[in-house]
Amino acid sequence: MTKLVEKAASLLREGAVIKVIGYEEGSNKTRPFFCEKAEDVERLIYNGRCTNNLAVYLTKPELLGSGKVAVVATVPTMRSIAQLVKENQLKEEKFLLLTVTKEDEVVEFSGFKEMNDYLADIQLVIDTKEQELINKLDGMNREQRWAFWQQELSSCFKCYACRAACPLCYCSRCVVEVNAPQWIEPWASPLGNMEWHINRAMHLAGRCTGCGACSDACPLGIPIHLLTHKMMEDIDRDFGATFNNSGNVLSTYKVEDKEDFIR
Amino acid sequence: MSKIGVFICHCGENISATVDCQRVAEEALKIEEVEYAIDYKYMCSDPGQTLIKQAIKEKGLDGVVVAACSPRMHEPTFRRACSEAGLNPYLCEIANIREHCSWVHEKGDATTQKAVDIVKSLVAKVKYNKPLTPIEVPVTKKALVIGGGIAGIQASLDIANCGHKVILVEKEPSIGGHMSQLSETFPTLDCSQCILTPRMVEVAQHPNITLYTYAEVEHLEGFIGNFKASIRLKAKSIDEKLCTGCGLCTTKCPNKKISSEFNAGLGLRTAIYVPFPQAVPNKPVIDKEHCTYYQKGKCRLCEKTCPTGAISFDQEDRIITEEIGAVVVTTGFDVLKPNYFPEYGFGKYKDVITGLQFERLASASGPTLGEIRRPSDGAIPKKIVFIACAGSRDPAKGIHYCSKICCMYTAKHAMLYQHKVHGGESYVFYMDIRAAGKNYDEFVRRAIEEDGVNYIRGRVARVYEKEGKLIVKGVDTLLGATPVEIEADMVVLATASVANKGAEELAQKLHISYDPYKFFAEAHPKLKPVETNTAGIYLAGACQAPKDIPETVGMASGAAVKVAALFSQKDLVREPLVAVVNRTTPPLFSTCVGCFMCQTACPYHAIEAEEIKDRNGNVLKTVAKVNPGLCQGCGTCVAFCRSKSIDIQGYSNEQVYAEVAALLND
Amino acid sequence: MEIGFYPGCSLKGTSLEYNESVITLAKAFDIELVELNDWNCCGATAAHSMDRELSLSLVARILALAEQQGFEEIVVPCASCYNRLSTVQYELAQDTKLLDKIVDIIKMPYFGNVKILNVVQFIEKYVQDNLAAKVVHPFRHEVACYYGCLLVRPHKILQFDQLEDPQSMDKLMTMIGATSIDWAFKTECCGAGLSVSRTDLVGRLSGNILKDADDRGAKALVVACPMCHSNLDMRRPAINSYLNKSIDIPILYITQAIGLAIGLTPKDLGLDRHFVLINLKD
Amino acid sequence: MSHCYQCGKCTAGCALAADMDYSPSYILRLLQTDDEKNYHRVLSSEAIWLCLSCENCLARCPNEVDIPKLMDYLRQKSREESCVNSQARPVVAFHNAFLDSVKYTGRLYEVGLILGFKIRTFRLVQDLKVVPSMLLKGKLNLLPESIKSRKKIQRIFSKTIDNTK
Amino acid sequence: MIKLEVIMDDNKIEFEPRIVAFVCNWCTYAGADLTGTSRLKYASNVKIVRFPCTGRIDFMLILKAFANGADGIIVSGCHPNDCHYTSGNFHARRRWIVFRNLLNFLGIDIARIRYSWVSAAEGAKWADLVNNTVADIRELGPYTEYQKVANYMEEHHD
Repeated sequence: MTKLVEKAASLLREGAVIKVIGYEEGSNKTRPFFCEKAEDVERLIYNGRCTNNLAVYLTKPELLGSGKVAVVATVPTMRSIAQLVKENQLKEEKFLLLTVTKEDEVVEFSGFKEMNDYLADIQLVIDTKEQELINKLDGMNREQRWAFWQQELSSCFKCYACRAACPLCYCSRCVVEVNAPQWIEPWASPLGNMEWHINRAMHLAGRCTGCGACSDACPLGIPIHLLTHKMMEDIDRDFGATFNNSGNVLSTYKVEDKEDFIR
Repeated sequence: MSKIGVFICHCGENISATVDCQRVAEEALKIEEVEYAIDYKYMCSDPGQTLIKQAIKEKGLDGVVVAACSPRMHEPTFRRACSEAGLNPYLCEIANIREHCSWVHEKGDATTQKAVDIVKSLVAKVKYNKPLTPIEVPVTKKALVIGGGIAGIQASLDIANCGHKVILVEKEPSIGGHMSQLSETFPTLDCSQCILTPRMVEVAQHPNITLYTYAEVEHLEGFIGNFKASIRLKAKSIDEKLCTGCGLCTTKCPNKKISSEFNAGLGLRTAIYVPFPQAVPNKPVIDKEHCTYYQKGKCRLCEKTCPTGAISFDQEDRIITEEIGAVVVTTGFDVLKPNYFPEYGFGKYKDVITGLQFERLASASGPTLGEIRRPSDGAIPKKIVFIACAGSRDPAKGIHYCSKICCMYTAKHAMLYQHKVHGGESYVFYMDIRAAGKNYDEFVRRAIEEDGVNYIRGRVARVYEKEGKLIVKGVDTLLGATPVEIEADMVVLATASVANKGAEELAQKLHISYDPYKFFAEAHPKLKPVETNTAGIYLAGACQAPKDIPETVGMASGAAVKVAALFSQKDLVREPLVAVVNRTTPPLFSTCVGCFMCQTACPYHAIEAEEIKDRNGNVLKTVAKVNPGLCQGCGTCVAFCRSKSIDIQGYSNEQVYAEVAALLND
Repeated sequence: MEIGFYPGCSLKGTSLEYNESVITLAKAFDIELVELNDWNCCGATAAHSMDRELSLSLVARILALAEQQGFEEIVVPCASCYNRLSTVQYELAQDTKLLDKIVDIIKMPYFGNVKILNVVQFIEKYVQDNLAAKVVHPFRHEVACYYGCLLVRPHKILQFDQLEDPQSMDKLMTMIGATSIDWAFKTECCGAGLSVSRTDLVGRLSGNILKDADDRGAKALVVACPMCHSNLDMRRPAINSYLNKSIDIPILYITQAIGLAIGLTPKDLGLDRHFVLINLKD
Repeated sequence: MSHCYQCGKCTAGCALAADMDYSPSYILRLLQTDDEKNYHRVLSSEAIWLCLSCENCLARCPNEVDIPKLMDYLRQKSREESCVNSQARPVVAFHNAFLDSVKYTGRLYEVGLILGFKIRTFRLVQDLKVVPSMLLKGKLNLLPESIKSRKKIQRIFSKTIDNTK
Repeated sequence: MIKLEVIMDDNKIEFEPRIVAFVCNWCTYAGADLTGTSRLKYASNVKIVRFPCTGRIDFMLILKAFANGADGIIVSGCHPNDCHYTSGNFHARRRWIVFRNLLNFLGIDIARIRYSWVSAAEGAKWADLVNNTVADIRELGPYTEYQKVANYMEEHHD
């Protein structure tokens, strides 16, 4: 009986929360688990294989129900939560945030502030494989990059799994659903696909926390997360906006922002 | 299905010389939904306008495109014409085929084709234009003026004389500001107080002006025409109704060794005090920091001596709130503080003083009754050195700007010194003499030519004291930069004018912007010098940048007129070209998800949070809402909105989208 | 305890007594000043007047040595050396290209993390606290503290005391019972750089300094720089001939003044090596 | 350099301005003209060699113009273009003597310095008075004290100043 | 697709690029007006769309311009600190920095988007800006690459 299970059990028994959102063992991979009954707590697990970003559920009232909800948050999940908080999407009193340390100790946060402090000392690392791919693309000339992305995006059929998986795509009406004017043609087509993914990236500029949920969700394995990750690097370089102080890069500015390209 | 009319103007020859206007009309007629198209010699002329009006009436047009000169020229004209014909003026667009076409290209098909394309694009746009009605904002016709210096006094009087109520707030016990501290004023050398005090009294007696001294603005909310200000009235510990201003209390106060702010630290005052004889109101206040009773709990001498029993120690700060329609900020400036000049021994040597202190020495109401005497030993300085640009134009000390008034008051000081100390020697170290102004340069020349002031071009490196003399190590850059050493009795630093201590804090309270030096920022450096970026808040005087008296007074009257103009109409009418956050049916209410990223983008703080509640008042959703009173219509927020929930009237997404598409598709 | 020590050339020659007094004073407070092994001249003031990279390299080598020999701090009594070392450390920190170039010249690893202490900083950090207790013969004299140029300038880099009218030495002097007078030439230049080549000028520059101190009734001048010392002490004839009066104010190193106060012998402090004799009557 | 607006504060505070043929601010002005002739005038001036790098100018300059560093640069250029002012020869001689000593011993060997200097300037008598007393006071060691890794030091020289000479 | 044919017949006719300019009302639009009032001549390939402020310019409009067959785009507004709305151009600038990086990473030809600041007083600068841009785009040739993608549907229908 892990500390996490104990914790969840007591929380549910005492009625401190109405449900605990965590992970359970699925067929060959872990999957999100909404634990509502004390007798189910045994199913709760937490390990390196728990990769889903649970933050995506926190902006969906219909899933949460009325009452306090405990969330077993991984680091990426916490990052997303932090960003959602910056964007006024989460109510403090609604959530009880938990995480589990390497030593399987359960950490309970008194609130978002405490979680942010906890995050502050954790470095955001873009994994090497990604980095290599990004460098490879940077190495190419423009035409090659164009070819690469046309090739990759041509297979996209606009299932919007990337959108569904992204905790920060919580708009009640996505730009692709706007039809006056019809910014992006809704059907799958080279132009529409590209425009959609450019929009996705631009809308995540300075907000993306690099959890990679989008590409994990993509049924065709298109490396779309590269767009936002590359953007994170650029933003970091151009505006010195690291994860902790960014979050609102596009609607702020510095007078000294570089403008070498403006003549 | 709309009916659009297109009217192509020849502008005499100006357009028709290079553009085939008739063909443009023919092409226009081919465009879908264009009901009527015609070209005419002068569309802006009466017959031209009549042409448009008739077409609107006869063809029942619901959109008009006038292809003519720049909209910056005649858009108002043609929109008026439309509304006279009963068409909403905002359903009229201008295709600029003169400045952007006929005047800049050679005669030929390409040019005509471009004209056609431009017309097409605006036709496409106008299809999506919506009838708009100007925004009307009610206006509370009462002004708040913050700061009772000459700027605030002038602004208050001007507004009050237009018949509007004014609340003047001053943080010191008396109005008058720096001007009341000055001795004579350049370039006429007339006595500062003599010209100021009548105005001060006028303020006190004006039926339209409510004066709050010893008071500060705590908080300001709302928007143009509809502000609400809360003002802290600091406890004066005096019942002003009872106090007759006899001044007995001040003579009895045992605490006499407090350095007097009014005398810039050169004189002393008591704990219960009137800053200066001509103060308005001429009633004392008790300075709690220094009052023996407030500090030690004993004394109350003033209370015993007061014949009318006006002393009330138990008075407490009061906060009042006022509804106002406009604000004029006139908080003035401050002079640079001592620690800035270690190389000049400021603060170390008593006889190294600031220009403001010299004003007090030269002033008849000052500590020396107008005689120039050294603070150290009261001796009359035989040799005096004035150092210009003390702190100004000194990036190393963090001040890049020129304080503007120093050249003039330094010349004045030197002149006054020469007049008061016969046979005295005065030197002025300067970098440039900036005396641009009516009779200003003549004034400086007079100091040099008639009063024999020695002007030396060069900066002073160091001042040190030796055997009762101040050794001034300077340079004469006009003599091939040779060092100069002067043994002076007194040194006067023309210290830089800087923003007031509280400036930054106040700016944040009022939501107005300020520059790196904490001077308040005007809305436009040339064309909106007295406006701020927050509609309804205006600036006057040295709180915006260093200024002399005439300039300050001029600016104050300017700001007053802006306020009077605002108060002159019943309602404030504004162009409806503002941003709007959409509203939809429940349960969505609006597609806005309330991320409020638009808020940081808005330079005007025009975006507010609106809570959508159900009948029982439970908050269902918090969404953005644009305050049309504050929005200036830049549309920056629109480009940010991910869900396209915020749009701007007159340049809506649909309008520009259509315009761009039409411009390119042929 | 042990601290790194970079004496510099003058302390090995013309300013032997400074060297002695620093070391003995340190000893008196149980501090072992360990001389940097195989150190070289910092090149002041000739090197930077003649060739930038030379001046950078010479100093870089010294700092590299210190790092190599595992010192976190080094005491540099000579104001001139202190100034050069600090300045170079700063300049190399600013410009990585330059750094690479210099490293390539000296062929030694360089990190630029050694803390450089001038003698006053050293005293403030390691001596001050226990000083008052140790004072046996309060140094009851009017002294003028002379800082010279190199101790306080450039402030941006050295960050020591304040530019105009510094106080740190004066504070120490009052601690040992002296009255430090307020005077005008605390940070004026004595002309050290031209001591040998243009003795005429030195006479004037040092002369003015000494005169002001004298006029204001100083009984002794306290310095923390061998250059200043030899100028004001060894060059006294030139000075007196310029002032055409003879001023016999002795010049003491701050370490010597403090040393005397805590009862070290004039011999230990090398007072006998001065040109201007020291006969301060209590 | 364009930052200088000729306020002259540097000159006013300069201990040696009075002895200079061109005062600091004047030198800056000459350089500002960006005129070949004036540039040469500066390089061949005595002033640049009189500057003691006491940094009073920099400390007080309202525009933080680093005159001391500029002077260093000018001295180096003046040497490279061999237009050192005749008045200033002794100064240069002294510097050379100084550096030689450092070059060959790794440290400053003062006797060597003085001798070298005298040979270069034929000022055989100067300072003779002080020498005996210096010896007496043990302030001059007759034998040079030198460091182990002289090679390294000489390498530094050959890499820097010697290939600019 | 007219333009494409133009190229087809071994460029006897010089390729005339289609360029749209997104400008702000207060500086660049007025600047272009001044070009007119001072009768300076420039290439007629550029057509202007007027916005209240550069801050208003949605990045999608740039993509849409390309999709609708633009070979080049000019984006211009008030110089820094001159913005009629004080900070619209600063926000726009930051948006363009991010946007350019992204487009470049996707292999879109950012050399075809020309950013500039043209004040209401810089009539001459506007004329030069237009002429230079036209020349540059002429060098680059028509943006067929993008238009192929844009017209994918049509091409696959006929």
